[in-house]
Amino acid sequence: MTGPTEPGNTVKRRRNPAALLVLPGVVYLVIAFVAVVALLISYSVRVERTSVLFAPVDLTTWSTALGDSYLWSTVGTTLRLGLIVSLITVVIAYPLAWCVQTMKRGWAAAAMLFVVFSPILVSVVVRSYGWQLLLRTGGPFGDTFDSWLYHEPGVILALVHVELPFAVFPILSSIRTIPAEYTEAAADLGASAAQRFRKVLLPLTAPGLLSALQLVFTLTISAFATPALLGGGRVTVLAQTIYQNIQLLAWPLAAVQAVILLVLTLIVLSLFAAVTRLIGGGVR
Amino acid sequence: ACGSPGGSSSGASGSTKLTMFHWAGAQATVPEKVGDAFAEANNVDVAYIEGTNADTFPKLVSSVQINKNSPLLNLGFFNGQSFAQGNASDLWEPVPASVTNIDAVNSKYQIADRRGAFMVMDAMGLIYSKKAFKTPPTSWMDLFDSAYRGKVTTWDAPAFSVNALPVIAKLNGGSESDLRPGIDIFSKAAKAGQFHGFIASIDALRQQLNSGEVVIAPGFQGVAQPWIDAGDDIGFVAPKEGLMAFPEGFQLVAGSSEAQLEESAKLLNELFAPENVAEYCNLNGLIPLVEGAELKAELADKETFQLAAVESAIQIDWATLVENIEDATTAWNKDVKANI
Amino acid sequence: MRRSPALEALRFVFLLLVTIFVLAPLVVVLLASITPDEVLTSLVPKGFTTQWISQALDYEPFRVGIVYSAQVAALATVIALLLGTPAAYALARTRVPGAGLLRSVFVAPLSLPRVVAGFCFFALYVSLLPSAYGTVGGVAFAHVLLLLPFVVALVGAGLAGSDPALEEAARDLGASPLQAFFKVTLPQIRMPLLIAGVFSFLTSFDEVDLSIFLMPADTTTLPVAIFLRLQQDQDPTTSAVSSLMIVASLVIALLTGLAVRRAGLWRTGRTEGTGE
Amino acid sequence: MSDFGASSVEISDVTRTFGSQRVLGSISLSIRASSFHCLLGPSGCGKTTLLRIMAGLDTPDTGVVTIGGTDHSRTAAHRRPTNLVFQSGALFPHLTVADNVAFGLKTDRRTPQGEARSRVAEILDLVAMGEYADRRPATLSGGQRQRVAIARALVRRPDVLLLDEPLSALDLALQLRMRRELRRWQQETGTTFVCVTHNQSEAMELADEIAVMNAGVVEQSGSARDLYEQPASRFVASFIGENNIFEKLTPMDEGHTADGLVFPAGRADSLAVRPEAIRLVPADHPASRGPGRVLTTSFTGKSVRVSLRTSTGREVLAELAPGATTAQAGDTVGIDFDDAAVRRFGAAA
Amino acid sequence: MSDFGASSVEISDVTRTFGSQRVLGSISLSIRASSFHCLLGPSGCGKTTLLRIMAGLDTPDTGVVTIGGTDHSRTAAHRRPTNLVFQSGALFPHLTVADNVAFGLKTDRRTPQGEARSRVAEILDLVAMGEYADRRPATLSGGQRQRVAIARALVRRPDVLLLDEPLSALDLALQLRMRRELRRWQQETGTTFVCVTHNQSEAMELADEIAVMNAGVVEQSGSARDLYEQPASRFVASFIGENNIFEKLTPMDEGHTADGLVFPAGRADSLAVRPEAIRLVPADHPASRGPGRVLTTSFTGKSVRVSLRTSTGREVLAELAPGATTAQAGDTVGIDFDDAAVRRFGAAA
Ligand SMILES: Nc1ncnc2c1ncn2[C@@H]1O[C@H](COP(=O)(O)OP(=O)(O)OP(=O)(O)O)[C@@H](O)[C@H]1O
Ligand SMILES: Nc1ncnc2c1ncn2[C@@H]1O[C@H](COP(=O)(O)OP(=O)(O)OP(=O)(O)O)[C@@H](O)[C@H]1O
Ligand SMILES: [Mg+2]
Ligand SMILES: [Mg+2]
Repeated sequence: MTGPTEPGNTVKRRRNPAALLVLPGVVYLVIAFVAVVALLISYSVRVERTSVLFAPVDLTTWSTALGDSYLWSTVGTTLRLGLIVSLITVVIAYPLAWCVQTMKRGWAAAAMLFVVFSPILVSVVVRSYGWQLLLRTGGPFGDTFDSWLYHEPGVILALVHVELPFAVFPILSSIRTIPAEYTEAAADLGASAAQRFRKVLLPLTAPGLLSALQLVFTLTISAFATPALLGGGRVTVLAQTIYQNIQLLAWPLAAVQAVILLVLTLIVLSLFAAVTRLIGGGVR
Repeated sequence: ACGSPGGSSSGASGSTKLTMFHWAGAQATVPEKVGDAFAEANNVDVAYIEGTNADTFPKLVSSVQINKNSPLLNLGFFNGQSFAQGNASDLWEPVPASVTNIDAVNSKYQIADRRGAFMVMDAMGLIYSKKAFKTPPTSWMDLFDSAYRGKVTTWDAPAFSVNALPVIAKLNGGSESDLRPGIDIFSKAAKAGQFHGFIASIDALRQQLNSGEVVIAPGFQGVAQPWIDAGDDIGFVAPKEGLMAFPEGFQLVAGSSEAQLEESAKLLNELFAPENVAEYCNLNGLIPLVEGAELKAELADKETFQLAAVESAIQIDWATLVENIEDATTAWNKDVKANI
Repeated sequence: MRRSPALEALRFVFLLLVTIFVLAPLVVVLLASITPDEVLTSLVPKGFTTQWISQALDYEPFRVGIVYSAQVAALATVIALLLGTPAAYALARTRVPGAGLLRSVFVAPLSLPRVVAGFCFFALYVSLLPSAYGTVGGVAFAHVLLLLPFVVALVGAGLAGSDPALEEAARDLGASPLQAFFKVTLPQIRMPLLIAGVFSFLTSFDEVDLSIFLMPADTTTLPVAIFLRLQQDQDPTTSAVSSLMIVASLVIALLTGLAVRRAGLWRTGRTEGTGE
Repeated sequence: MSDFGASSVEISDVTRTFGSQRVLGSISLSIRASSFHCLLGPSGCGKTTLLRIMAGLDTPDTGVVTIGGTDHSRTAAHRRPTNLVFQSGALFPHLTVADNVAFGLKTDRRTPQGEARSRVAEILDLVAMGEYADRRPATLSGGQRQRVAIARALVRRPDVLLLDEPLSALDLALQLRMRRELRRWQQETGTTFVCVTHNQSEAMELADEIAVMNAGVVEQSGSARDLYEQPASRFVASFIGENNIFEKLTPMDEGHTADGLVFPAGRADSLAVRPEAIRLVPADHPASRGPGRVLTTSFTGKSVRVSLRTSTGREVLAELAPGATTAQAGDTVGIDFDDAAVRRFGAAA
Repeated sequence: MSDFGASSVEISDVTRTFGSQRVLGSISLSIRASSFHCLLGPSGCGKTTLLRIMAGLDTPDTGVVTIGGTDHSRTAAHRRPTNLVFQSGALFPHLTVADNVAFGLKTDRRTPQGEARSRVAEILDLVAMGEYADRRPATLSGGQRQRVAIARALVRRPDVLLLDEPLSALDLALQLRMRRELRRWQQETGTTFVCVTHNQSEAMELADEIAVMNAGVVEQSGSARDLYEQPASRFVASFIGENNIFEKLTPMDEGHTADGLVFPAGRADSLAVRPEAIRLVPADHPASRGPGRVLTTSFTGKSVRVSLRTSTGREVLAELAPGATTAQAGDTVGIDFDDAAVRRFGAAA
């Protein structure tokens, strides 16, 4: 007699065939991503550097890797870099998206968007080259930003630079869907600009913010070239060690590290989602 | 426009397909030229993989491990380190006697079991900024001279073939199997702030030398020569302890079909023709290891391009180094890198 | 609502700083590509030359690479949009079991270092599907793993704010779910879709680490060609290619801008004096 | 006009629960083909939910929806011969007014373009929005939006037109005009109209039949007059028109005083007397059923509304013809009504 | 209650243009402190725009807005002593009902938390939404949303409360109750209320003064009775209450027949007769001013509405007491009204 009785909008109820639309993407993920991860896991539990699909299970790589303090310090650097860069990027991107959205002249907004976009038009090697020229001792900013280059701040700067568009655009997409009347209502109820932001805009743009954080974080912790070129060997992230190990043909170790990176990422992504849900008061 | 990885099933349908790997940029010119001519003359399909040693070697290894009989490439240009690594995993096919041109290779660089053949040699010495050095540095140990604190750089692990660790270890009582003395010296220097940083690209080295951020680094003659030619205030010097020899050459890859091996061997012979070797060296600032290959005048005059320099060079036992490279990387990371 | 002059000034300064920050390293690259010096030692150009640009245009691997890259990028973008848009829609509008996890899983592939992904795809192709190795399709298929996150994230963010009641209205007016999507939902997420498309295209076009494992013999994508060239030759030709790309993008952006303007994409559907 | 259809609608045992809240509790309702049926009920009683179920936009937990004799319970919204005017309008923000209205004509390609254009123009004139054809919804006033929403559904000529408070944002003059138009349209085309409204005069003027809903059930269904004159329950009595309700009376065997007023004999749990049935007489008049103190008086054009308080503190509303009283706030008067004006309800009602 | 304020509002020469459309054409309006002022006007005449200007959400092109004697023309919305109940509700989708209502109390930190909580609870009970406190707006019905919107503005206790059609989505019973509550609240607190409504009975019941707007100007401002009994223009006559308007009459020196009816002498461009002033008499009755054919009759509870057509085809509406006529559709009757019931307007009006 009684059907399922979840609350929520009707469109979201019961065997909605539109839910199947997620399938093609999932099928792709299964074929591509799951295969890749399965391969990684299979590599991580062998000692032989062979790439046959099946090999006897051996957990020694795991146990040595997990006990390696250097690996963990690299993991620490990776996560720290990921968090710092995502936070800085989002902190710049958020007001930037608002400025663009509220620009009165369409062409000015378009020009600003192009500016924001431009870093990803330039290959990472060339971009890093640009930063080297700017930040090196004797360069135009070399004195102001003394010793940023080949140290963590330089890497962070260059990463923020290229991740900026990945943060601005999701935020912008979500800003554009907020009707003006919500901010108006808030202003009418006595909310100052800051309060309107904190209590209405921020929660309503939480989905975009979450996307921005997730994109930037994942891109940052897997970034390899920028830390390698601008870190001067001082900034070692997991992606670099993995690359090293691939070159050394130490595939099981590389696989172990990749799996660790992946697991950490999934954990941080869900943390982000949880935090954003707090900000957004669970919108949608 | 895209081939499949070098197949083993040749002969069945028409002409043989073979895949040759060579390095990129100016290093690509001669192999492709010779390869094209060879293909034309012998009705063979030659495809090229252009890439770096560091990226292509692992690809090759994994392709063979997936299918022993379907290597990614049949004929490839590798450095000494890869020669040794490949030997360790039976990657190479002996060069048949029919490849007569390799008999002209300098005897010191002849390979006993004919698994591959060295063709040219790059020489590692010291690259320095002429602005900072009135007289060129003289010793490998100048890298650790406190006068240049904060203005020295080298390559990061695992590029031990180029970052001077084996050389420093050997000069200080260590060996390829015991790099500890070298690690200790690097570690001490790192703690003292000797290094400006480690480099990850040749380009960064040039930038830093030109801007004065770095005044001295270990480096290849073949790398420095084009910069010097372009007028940079940069010098290359052979330290008094000797250059480090860095031979490069070709390998035939095991698992290739009979026909492919046969054709590859013929092509290999062409590549080792003295005029081709000479052209290769002239274009890239390398020392020919093949007798009869004459360098162009500008290079032939230079002291560091003399065969004598080669003969007195510090020789690295690549096989031993390769065995230790993983442990060395761990030690390097912990003791050197973590302290810079 | 009126904006205070102080706020306006603050806004201007902020935009200016961001612009400088974003453009500075790119301007240096532009400079490098038109200065005769092989190594840029000062930011005041010592002259002007088109030498590097013409060298870049002449360099065969760049020419081949551009075409190959464009093919790969176009195909990968189309696949990513076709897979990602419906997925984002389903995640935003229906109760997909495990939606939270799925959302993270769609983004997660980005965190796989690309060399790892490249190496794994290489192993997969060579062992399971040799015919895919090195083809436009094979490379594009692998790239989709990196592009899908952009599409799902951007389109998802756009959909989150649009009103589901509008689709109901469309269906009530006789539009099939597909028609409702194309005539009502899609126009509201044009902007995120466009951005996702451009992001995907550029990301794929610029991809090195993954592609390098999937590139076979005689062809490479442009970024791989740049990368390889940088390993050997260190002249500003590579900067020149980047400069050409910036200029080409500017032209394309201008053209799309004009098209977009005519299509009314900038109209937000909000009353004037929007937001803050 | 051959392309107008009309279908009966049959709702049987429909229930709908949101979370733990039973929003519709077993609704059964017959709507005759070509009739104008109004749904009337307090805010939140489930009217919108019921309309959405008829339109196929919501799925009932149980029950059957039959339209024109066919069981449409499982038919998708876009395949049902119904159209809904949304309470919120739900206009497409990216389309102009004209394109919004034309939307439903383009989804099936049965309507030739030229005809579609002229039908859109005609219907926009009908709702007095002709000159706004090229505007976007964001630039319209509340009432203008509502009119476009009506036009968008009307133009489709469905068999069953569902309207959710279609006139609530319109001024009276326009409301009256639109009522006339809706009624005329309904009669000319014979389309079945199901209209949610909270405006009783609207329901009474428009509807052939009115269903009064309360808390998810239909309490009574009938003509306006039936509901007004013979309310079946206390709820209907209080909801249709104004009523003074006197509750929790003890069984009365003879003339009984409740709330300070004398009522005729008879059993009941509650009694109702319409405000317009109440007369004010001098406090000492023999017909007076009890005294009342005037709290407020207000003039509403056609009548004077007087709010009184009885000796027990109960409030009583009287609606008198203008000039029928000179009572001022503070005066004490006598309250009078005919015995026949009293309606009684049992405990169950 | 010390924290309730009241301010007068003075609008002088306010104009507002959207694109090329003049939406407000020089509006001047005085609203007394502590009064209940209604804005009445047809859909699209600029009521919402005017309220938004008072609230500071829209900026007039010219003109001054003075609130409580202070020129607030340039004050930002959140610093004005006003609060607006939005026509669309504009509830924050991410907040619960209680948090929506509490929003305005948290913006200034003057209200202690405990007090805020109790005030929110109290006001939610007032609008009968207490049990929905933890719901999100998306799960509310139309009327429930509107009630939350009212509560959200009321709880702030502004000096001037602006309401944009606050009761339009409520059923009559609730509407009447809310009217009473609004009125009581207004009188107890002395707050100035400015209320847009299209419901005349609402305006008449609530307002101390009503401003009738048309096409961006205020046509007349005064008490309900003034507007009903002495409309200053043809527009006001037709807009406030229903009216039968007879237009384009030639100057009349003596008893004149227009549209088939005989009118008393006097100059005018148009004449108005209220439907309730019309009596139906037998067609041959001497008092008859002319014959009318009955088109429809409908029962609205308190009255019977009869629509008639005169001999010249003009439609005339009569509203009669129930039982005052037995006329059926198709009958021909005589139309009668008192001379005094006729209002005249000049060309200018
Ligand atoms: N943002 C805007 N851009 C252009 N025109 C607008 C805009 N807002 C309102 N208008 C127009 O201004 C006029 C007045 O609008 P307003 O919303 O003030 O009307 P209203 O009196 O509140 O009507 P209603 O009773 O229907 O809500 C309308 O004709 C409307 O189309
Ligand atoms: N999506 C939903 N989730 C949870 N509860 C809902 C949802 N939609 C409606 N409700 C609840 O169902 C009840 C009926 O809602 P419905 O919209 O049908 O009322 P209504 O009769 O149309 O009222 P109104 O006249 O105020 O529009 C309300 O109490 C409402 O809060
Ligand atoms: Mg409703
Ligand atoms: Mg309005």
